[in-house]
Parts: sequence; structure tokens; C-alpha cells
Amino acid sequence: MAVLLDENARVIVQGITGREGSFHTKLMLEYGTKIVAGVTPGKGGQTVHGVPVYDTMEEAVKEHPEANTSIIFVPARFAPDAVYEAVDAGMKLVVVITEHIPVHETLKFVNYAKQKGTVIIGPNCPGIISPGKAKVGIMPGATFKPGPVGIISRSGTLTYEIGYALSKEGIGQSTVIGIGGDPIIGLSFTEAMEYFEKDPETKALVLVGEIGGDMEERAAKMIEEGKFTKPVVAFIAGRTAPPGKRMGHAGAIIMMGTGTYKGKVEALEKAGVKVAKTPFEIPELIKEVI
Amino acid sequence: MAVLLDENARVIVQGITGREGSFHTKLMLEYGTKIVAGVTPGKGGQTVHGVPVYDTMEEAVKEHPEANTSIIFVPARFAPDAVYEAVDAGMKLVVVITEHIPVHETLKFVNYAKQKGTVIIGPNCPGIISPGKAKVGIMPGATFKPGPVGIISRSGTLTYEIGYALSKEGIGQSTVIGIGGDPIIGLSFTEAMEYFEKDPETKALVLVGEIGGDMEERAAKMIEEGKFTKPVVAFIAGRTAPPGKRMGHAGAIIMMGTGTYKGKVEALEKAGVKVAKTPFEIPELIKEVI
Amino acid sequence: MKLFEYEAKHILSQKGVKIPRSVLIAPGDDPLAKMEEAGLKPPVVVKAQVLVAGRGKAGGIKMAKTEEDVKNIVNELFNKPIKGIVPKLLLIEEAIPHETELYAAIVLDRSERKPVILASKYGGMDIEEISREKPESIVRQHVDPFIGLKGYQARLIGKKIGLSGKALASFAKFLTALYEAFTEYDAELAESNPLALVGDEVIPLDARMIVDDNSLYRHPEIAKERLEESGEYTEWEIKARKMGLGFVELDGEIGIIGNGAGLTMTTMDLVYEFGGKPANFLDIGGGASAELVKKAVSFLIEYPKAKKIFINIFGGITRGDEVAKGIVKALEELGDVSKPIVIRLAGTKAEEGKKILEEAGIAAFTDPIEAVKKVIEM
Amino acid sequence: MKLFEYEAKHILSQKGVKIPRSVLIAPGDDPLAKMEEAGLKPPVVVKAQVLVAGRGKAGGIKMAKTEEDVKNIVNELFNKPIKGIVPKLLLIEEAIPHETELYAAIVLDRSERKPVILASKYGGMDIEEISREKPESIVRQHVDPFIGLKGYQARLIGKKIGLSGKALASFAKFLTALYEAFTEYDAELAESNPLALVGDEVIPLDARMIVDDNSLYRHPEIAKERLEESGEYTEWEIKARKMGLGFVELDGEIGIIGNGAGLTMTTMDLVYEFGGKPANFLDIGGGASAELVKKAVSFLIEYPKAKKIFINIFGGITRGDEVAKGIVKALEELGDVSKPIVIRLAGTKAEEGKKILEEAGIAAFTDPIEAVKKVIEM
Repeated sequence: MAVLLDENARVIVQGITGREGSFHTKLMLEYGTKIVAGVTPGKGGQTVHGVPVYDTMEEAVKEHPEANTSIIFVPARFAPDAVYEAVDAGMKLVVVITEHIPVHETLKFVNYAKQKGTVIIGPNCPGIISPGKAKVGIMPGATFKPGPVGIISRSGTLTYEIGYALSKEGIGQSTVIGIGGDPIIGLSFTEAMEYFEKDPETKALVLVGEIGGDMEERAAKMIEEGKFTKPVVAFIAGRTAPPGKRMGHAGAIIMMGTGTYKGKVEALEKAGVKVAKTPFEIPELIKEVI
Repeated sequence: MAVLLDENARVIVQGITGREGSFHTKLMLEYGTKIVAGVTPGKGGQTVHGVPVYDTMEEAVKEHPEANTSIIFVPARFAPDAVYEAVDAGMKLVVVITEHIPVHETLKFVNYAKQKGTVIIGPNCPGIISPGKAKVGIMPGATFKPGPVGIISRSGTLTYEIGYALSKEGIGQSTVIGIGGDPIIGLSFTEAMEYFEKDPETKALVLVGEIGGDMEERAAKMIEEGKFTKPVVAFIAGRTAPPGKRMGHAGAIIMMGTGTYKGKVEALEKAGVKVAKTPFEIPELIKEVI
Repeated sequence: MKLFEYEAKHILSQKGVKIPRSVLIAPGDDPLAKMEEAGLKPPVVVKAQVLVAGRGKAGGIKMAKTEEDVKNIVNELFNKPIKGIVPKLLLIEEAIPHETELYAAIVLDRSERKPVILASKYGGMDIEEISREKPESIVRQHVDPFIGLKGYQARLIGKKIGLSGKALASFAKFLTALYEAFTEYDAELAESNPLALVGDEVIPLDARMIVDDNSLYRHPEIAKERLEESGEYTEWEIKARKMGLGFVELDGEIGIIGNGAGLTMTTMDLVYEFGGKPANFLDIGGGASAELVKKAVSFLIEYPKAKKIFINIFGGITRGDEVAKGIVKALEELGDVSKPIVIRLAGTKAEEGKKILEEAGIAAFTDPIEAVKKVIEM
Repeated sequence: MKLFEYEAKHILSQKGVKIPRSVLIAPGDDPLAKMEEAGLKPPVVVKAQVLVAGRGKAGGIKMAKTEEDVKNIVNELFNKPIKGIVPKLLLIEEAIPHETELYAAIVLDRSERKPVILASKYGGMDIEEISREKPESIVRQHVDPFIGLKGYQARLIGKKIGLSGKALASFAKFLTALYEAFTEYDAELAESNPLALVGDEVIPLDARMIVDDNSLYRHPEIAKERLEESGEYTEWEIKARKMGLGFVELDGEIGIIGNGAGLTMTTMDLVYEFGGKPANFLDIGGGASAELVKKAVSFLIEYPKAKKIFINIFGGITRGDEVAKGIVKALEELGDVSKPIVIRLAGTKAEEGKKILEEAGIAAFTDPIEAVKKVIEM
């Protein structure tokens, strides 16, 4: 088993004919992901790496009714529309890679998807991988190996770093989710944790947080309240970042005195979580708990 | 039993301090309706016919947590806001008496209430009465008597006329619903019929329709498909109204060739419904079926 | 309220829709000078700005190939009633050569409680004709009122009516603008028919909008009643509307007042049923004051088609006493009224009302059948 | 992007909010003449239009009681940097006597994914101070983004901060306008503090708005970067931003480039952990081209605080070969570079990248710990 994504995923790539869409379609196919269709308005009838392209999700789903997952590489101005199209076409999981989407647009489509029962990962995220089963994202597949550890991460590149460090030590992963760095995102730490809690294959969890926001504190609270019962190891990026400065597009920023490194680490440690000082300590800490 | 409204209704009157709100609060109280509170912004602390008035629904519900139903007499410009307030305060049933509400506003609050599981009756309607149990509306209570016949009506005054005719012949009513005459309304014929279908006390149903729209045709289809199984008698107003002319505010208008008297009667008769030529034939037709 | 073609087009143009180049002409204007100012040259289309249905077939739209044509047609249209209405304005538009005419509209779907887009590749005919002749060509798409028309939906509709490439993109952009106009102006209907396909671009050759009367207060820029221009109303209907009465003129001889549209229509139906013919529909609505009732009664007394008057009231929010007071006042003020009046009063405060009528020497019925028989035999 | 006070107030004024009468002064303007044109007389408040936090405490807001005062203060403010920033504009506003100062703001709640209204009866202090000193006074109300702020919610908030009657109505109207401004301008924050209560009316004495950077393309009227005026950025940060680089200046000596905010921050943390000090944060983001990498490397070579450079790349959407090409190009173009550069390359196309670097005679690490140790000991 795995969470949200396994070998039964049948994937549509929205924005498949673009540079990134096409490149990552190839990598996902090579990884073994079952991509059944692509969608780009006006490009219907083409194929990309052997995948048939349609003008609309409606047509794609009509020809490939088994499709249940989509990944979006559409530029920011058109990405919200692509999300609505995916949700309305009945996708159960939609991964939004696109960055720079206006935050009020994200606010709306995230609430819309929730009403319709679709899980959104992202936007501005690397996606999701269940090693050995399927990859719906842009992470380097070879970095991850099948195994018992779940990873939920606010940071893209750092996820690869940590997955790589674990894999090198022979510790594989059940599912790895990069939830995205924007202020408003579809799937939060705690929501993702609910899935991992129910997954018998996952024996431990790595949380990769960042300064800013209060998702790490909420995760700590969930653990403290006994709603997440598996061992957790965490890493928080931005220990040495100065307050009030925005670090990158992602919006890792400490505002109004909340979201500090110290506050997050204290909350997590109080909940019994071991917090690594560098990403490279994580394999050792994981070995201690499983 | 009865549908949507019975002796367990605990009612809040929104716009209680206005002329109509106050007048009908008195009549509803006299009928025996349990009115627990009224709401008018800025008038909190007063009482109207012994009913305590609050500034907000939140306060009213805090003091009267048993409240489950509201009736709205607020002027058209403020009525949509009152509906949201009622829905957000957890009312299960909201009766909107107000007329002249902009149709795009109604469109939104009707969809919103549906999402939240609140039943809206109206707008621009006379309300609902379960004779002998409770009245949440502006119909003359004495016109209706307890008994086995349900009434669903698009027309206010005509409902009283028909209730009166039935009562005079000794045929009482389980629940009478005036669903309102606006183009967009909360509770439709078919939705109301679902409630009556499940109500063991209701032995037969009177549908009071009008020209325009296709609600009567949809009711006929529901009956034909066996989804409503009790005997139905109908009356359709506007047999002699010329097409293309708008008859009153209510929007009884025949447009685009649909919604004609003939079309409605044919659909209903095809479904086995007896259609009365005048409202005064209804008691005889009802006697034939129960 | 119906908007004029030029108003609807102006709204669409503000939403970024390309519309035909045009100029508006009032009586007395020099059409050729105005055209020159607007950079227009024949061939042009001259269109009477009237709100009646079937304007084209009634001769309200003419092609002018020469300047001479323009002068003649302008002169003709300003002097020729279209279904009884003489236009106050003409719209002169560049003639746009095109091969394909599409249909696009947005209306409210009462059952779904959602706006619905209707589109067809067979424009030019009206939607009833399309429904009859090419029903399978009509594409329907509901819109979530909280989200609005999504881009993908607009493209999907365009695709389903056979468009592709740049024409599809242009159509989708048009629909988005039409939807914006529909919501921003609280419309019950927003329509373009025909919507011409010119090369890769759609251009609305005609545009219609009906704004919800209950929303007019939010649109002061368009909120002046254009009763006379509309062609929807007769002289007496216009007079009634200006007085705030919901009145429809009919062809019989029995003047009718009722409270509530349903009861008033039923009163008409009853009169027919027993062999009479209604002269009108007049609904005093819910909760009418004595003042309003007085106005309605006085109006019917003056209205020549009504030889007798039948007032049918079943009180709910309307109170019998108020109705009675209004009737008594009307008769008092008008003095010697020769038209027979039959009153039926039931429901809220009916007894009080009857007492008032009795005191004024007016008899009232409780049973509507008795009342209707009485008025017919009088 | 932060808006200036006068911009935020102008937006609110367009939404129907009553704002203090005011006039904007540029250097060289005659403030008294401008005031007369605007119908303003002392006492007035002169406010430096700068975007730095704590403007008031830093001396950027002065009361002028006489015309003499006005001249002196205008002269002073145009010549005195506020936290390093010299204002380019001053706002002169009528002084509004008031007793009560409220607080009202709208921000995005990340957990609820909804806008949230924050209000308190204790305005004047900033929200952190209110949270510390009067936490129970802060009223919170989430807003459904599809419905918007409902009137009843606005009234409820006003009631909870102690308002009633006309003051409550005025506050509710203000909140509605603030919410409209918040959504229409794609704001991350819209705030008024203090929001004065003057008799029965609320008047924003200050107003702040932060517009989402990703939405600026939808607001061409405000979409010019005001990097220099903002006081948020140092000289090198402004230079970097103009080049499109996500750069933050720090105080150490090791220049850092990473891909992704998380990895770049972690690279800073690692440098600290092993005894070094980062000179900056520079995130090249996801999928950087060779061209962008070249720009970033060249920038750090010029940036004087960086004595050495540490490039830490774990490729995902970023490709190692592109990164390597960018580095090689930067070094080629700049010729003789004396700063030591340490590169760590892993993930997508890392092997290809290393080959390119090797061919150009540059060594690259796979292990970040080795790499960071190396750069510190160099």
C-alpha cells in the first residue's frame, strides 16, 4: 500500500505539450507511471512520447474513463482553469506543479476541490511519489526507494535531499509528498498525516518543514492529541534565516512573531518528535524509531 | 406527522420589528407557533408581542439554542444577508416571505443553503403551515384544518382559496407549502413531493401550478417514473392568459414555447393526475382518490 | 427590463468584445455627416432601435448600399412603426460580410437554479426555430454561480458547436465577456443572435439583454423605464405601470382585480369558464394598502374596455378591511359611477371588510362562483 | 508588493470610504499653495510616504499646528531618511480629533484557506502588541471566498468590538469596503490602524495594503516595482531583484546559491552548523536555465560580501547540465575570477553536469557535508 498514489493511478498530464510537461511526461513514463492521456487546448490529436493528446479533459476522460489522477504543468494564468477542469472531470487527485498562481485564485480552487472531494497537492510543489509504484511529479525518481517511511515536505529540493539520504542508508519510503511552498495549498501537513496514519505500510514519518506559517505547530498538536500515533522525525529549514525577510518565492517568512524556527522546534519536541539539525541526521533518527 | 414543519418547530422571526414582521408574529403566535426570538439589527433588547428581539442571529441562537426554523420579513435589499445569517446560524428551515429580491442574489443563497443542508422556502412566498401544529408564514390560519391532504402551491392566494374549499368540505391538510412565485426558488415541486412521499399522514396531494417554467412537467415526470406514489390532483392557473405577457410580479409568463397551460395539463394527465378546471372542483376530485 | 441593441452592444464592447463600427442617429440628425464622423461608409446596415420581438421580419433592419440608400432608409424607418412602435433612435452599422452565423445565449435555468449557456452553430433563426429544426445542435452548459464560467467550459461549448483553433479561442473569449455582462447587469437573458464568424473572429451582429426588474436599483445608469419605446405595452398598460399597477390589457369586457398573480389568473379563467371575457389582468399583489386598491379601482373605472368590474380578494397578507376602504374611497371620490361592481371577499379581515362595504351600501360575496355568475349576468 | 498609504486610502475612498481630506506633496512643491488648492488649513498631519515598518516611531509622521510648522516639517521630512529611506512624497492630511482608535485588518488564514477579518477596539498599537497586551480583544471572523463578507458578519464583528447604533453601521460599511479592496486588488493584507471613531463615523487614519506579487499582472495601474522606496531592500537586493534573482543580503562571507527556498535555507543552516557564515540567500528556483545560473554566479562574483561561493544544487525540475553550463559560462565571461567556488551537484542530470564541469576543469562534490566543509576551510 501507499497513500493517495499507487500502481492503480491512471494519469492525465495537463499542459503535456509544453516544455516541462513534455519533459516530465517522459520521466514519469520511464518511472513506470501509467499516463493514459495528455490535454492541451488546441493540440488535440497529437501524441507526446506516445501519449495521446486531447483538447479537453472531457474528451480525455471519455476515451480513458479509468483516469483518476491529473498533474498540471499549465502556465500560472491558465492553471486555475485547468484545476477546475480536472476536478469537474472527476479526478480524485490533482497535482499542481505550476508556480506563481495568484493566491486568491488558489484560495478559490482549493475550496472548490474540497467541496467536490478532490485532493489537491500544491500548487508550486514537486508532486507525489510512491517509490516503485508511481510518480506524479517532477522529483528525480531514482532518489527514492520503496520502504516503510513516509515523507511530507514543504520544500521541493530538500525532499530529494532527504529521500536520497534515506535511500542511501537502505531506508525506503512508502509515499513522499511535496505539499508546496505557497501560502495557500491544497493538502496540509495534518491532512496528509491522516492518510499516513491509516496506511499500514508506513511505519514512521519524516516531516520537512520551513519557517513561516503554523503547519508544523498544527502537526505537533495532532501528534500530542494522539491523532497521529506513528514515530515522527522532523527537519525545519531556515534556522538561521533573519526574521521579516522573504526567503525565495515560497514565502518562507516570519511575520507577526509566529512561524519561528524556535517555536516550531519547541512545539514538535514537546509532542515527542525528534528534530534533526541537518537533513543528513534524519536517517540515524529514523533508525532509532523503527 | 407533517412535512418540514410540526409542533417541534422553534421559530426566529427575522425583521420582527417591521410592520409585516410584527403583524404576522402576532398571528403566528395566536396560531400556536412557538416563536422563541426575533432579530432586527439595532433593535436588540426590545420585545415584540412578548418575543425578545436580538441584534443578530448569533445572539438569538445563543439564548435560544432550540431554534431550528426562521422566517424572513426583511426588505429585499437586506433579505439575502438575512438568509445567509439564518443558514450560518444552523436553521434547518428558512421561509423567505420577502418579494422583489434580485434574482442573481436568490440564485446564490439558494445554492449556498443547499450546500449547507438548509431548506429554503420562497422567496416571494406565503410560507408553510401544518394545520393544528404550526404556521410559519402569512396565510390566514383559520382557512386550513388538520387532515390527510398535502398542498404544494406556486401561488399564494390561490393556496388559501383551495385550502378553504377543502376545509369547508371537511377535508383537512397535513402540510401546505406555498413555494413562491419567483423564477428561482429554494424548494421546488419535486423536492417538496419527496417529503410528502415519505410522510405517512399524507394520503393525497394537491399541486397548484401556474403557466410558465417547467416545474409541473417535472412533477408529472416524477409521478410517471413511480417516484411519487400517492394520488395527486392538480390545478393550473393561467389557462386563459395570453402568451408572452408577464402576469404579475411573479413571472408567470410563457416563453420560448414552453410552460403553456396545455403542455402542463397534458403532462400531468399522462401521469394519471386529475386536473381541475377551477379550484373549487378540487375537493370533489380529492374525495374520489382518498 | 429589455435593453436596446445598442446598449447591449456597448456593454459587450466594454467587456472587450469587438463589435461592428456604428453610429446612433436621432430624428433630425444628418445621417451622412454622423457616419463620416464615425468613419463609416456604405454598405451599412440601418437598424430601428425598438424592443419588439421579430424586428427584422417586421422591416426594422435594412441594408443601405449607397449614401442615397442611407438617406431614404433613415427617413423611412423614422416614419414607419415597427409592430406599432416608431423608433426614437436608429443604429447605423458597418455591413460585415460573413458566411457563418452562430447562436449564443445565457439564461437562468429555474430547475437547476443555475445560469445555463445555450449555443448552436445555426444562428440567425430564433432559439424556438433552432429547437424545432436542429434540436441536436443546441449545446447546454450549466455554470456554478459562485465560480462563474470557467475558461475550459467556454472552450468546450465552442468545440461542441464545431469551432477550432483561433475561432474557438475568439468564441470562448466572447462567451466569457457575455457571462460577465450577464452577472454584472443582473440579467435574466443575455444573447447574441446572429453571432457572425468572420474569418477567425466572432462578432455579434445583434445583442439582446433583459435585466431583472428587481435589480434595477443597482443599475442607475440604465434604470429608466422605457415603456413607450418597448412595444411590449399598450397605452393603458403604460399608464397603469406608471401608476405602479400590475395590469395587462385583454380583449373582453369584464374588468378584473385580484390579489396575487395566481388568483387573478384564476379569476380570469373562472370568468371564461362561466361564459364571460376578461377585459384585463390587474394584480394588486400582497399586502395592498387602501390607497393602492383605490388606485386600481379608479383605474378600471376609467379603463373603457371594462364594462363591469369584478374584484376577487382572498386575504392573506392582504387585509379585507384595507381592500374595502380602498373601494369605498374610490367610489366616493369618483362620485357617480355607472359601471357595475361585484366584490368577493374572503380570508384575513374579510368580515371587517364586508362590514365597511355594507356601511357604504356595497354588497360583497364570500363564494367566488356566485360572484362570478353575478358579474356575468349583470 | 506593499502599497503606499496614499494609494491604499485612494482605493478605499473609491469603495465609498470617507477618508481624511489630504494633498500629496513632491519635493519642490509649495506645500501651502497645494494645501490651499485642496482646502486644507492647519492643524494638519504630515506623513512621509515610505513603506518601512514603524514609520511613526521613526519620526515619519508629524503634526503641524501652523503654516510655519508645515513649511518646517515638509522641509525636514524631505531631507531626513526614515530607517534609511528618504521619502519621495509626503501626504498632508487634515488633523481629525478623535477619542477612540480601532483596529481592522483582513489577512489570509493559511490553515483554514480562507480570508480572516481581525478587529480590535484597541487600535493605535500594532497587532503584535494587541496580541500581547489585549489578546481577548481581538475578534476573528472567517469569510467564505465564494460568498464574500456578509453584512451580518460585518455587523457581528463591530458589535463584538463594542460598537452599536450608527457607529456600528459605519464600521460594517467600512469592513465591507475593505473586503472589496482586499479581493479586487488580490491583497495578502488590507489593514487600517488606527481606524478612528469620530462621533458616529469611522475614518481610517492609516491604511496598508500588500498586493500578492503573483497577481501584479492583473493590476497594471499599480504594477510598478517600488524597490527603492520600500526600505525593504538593500542596494544589492534591489540590484538582484531587477535582474530577476531571489536574493537576500546577509552578514557573513560565504556566498550561497541553492535551488529551492528550502534547500537554500538549509544550505545557510549547514554553513552555520560547520562554523561558517552565509553572505546571502540566493535561490535560483525550479528549472533554472543555464542563462539564469550564469547571472546568479556572476552576481555573487561581483557581490563584495561574498569572499567565497558555495553552490548547492539537488536537481529535480532543475537539471544539473544546465547548472553546469551556466557556471562554466559565467567563469568564461568574467575571465580571471579570484573567488573560490565550491559546487555540490546531485539529482537530475547531475552526472552530465559534473562531466561539463570536469571538462572545464571545475571539481564538483556529491556529498553536501564534504562540500560545505571544503568551502569553509578554503
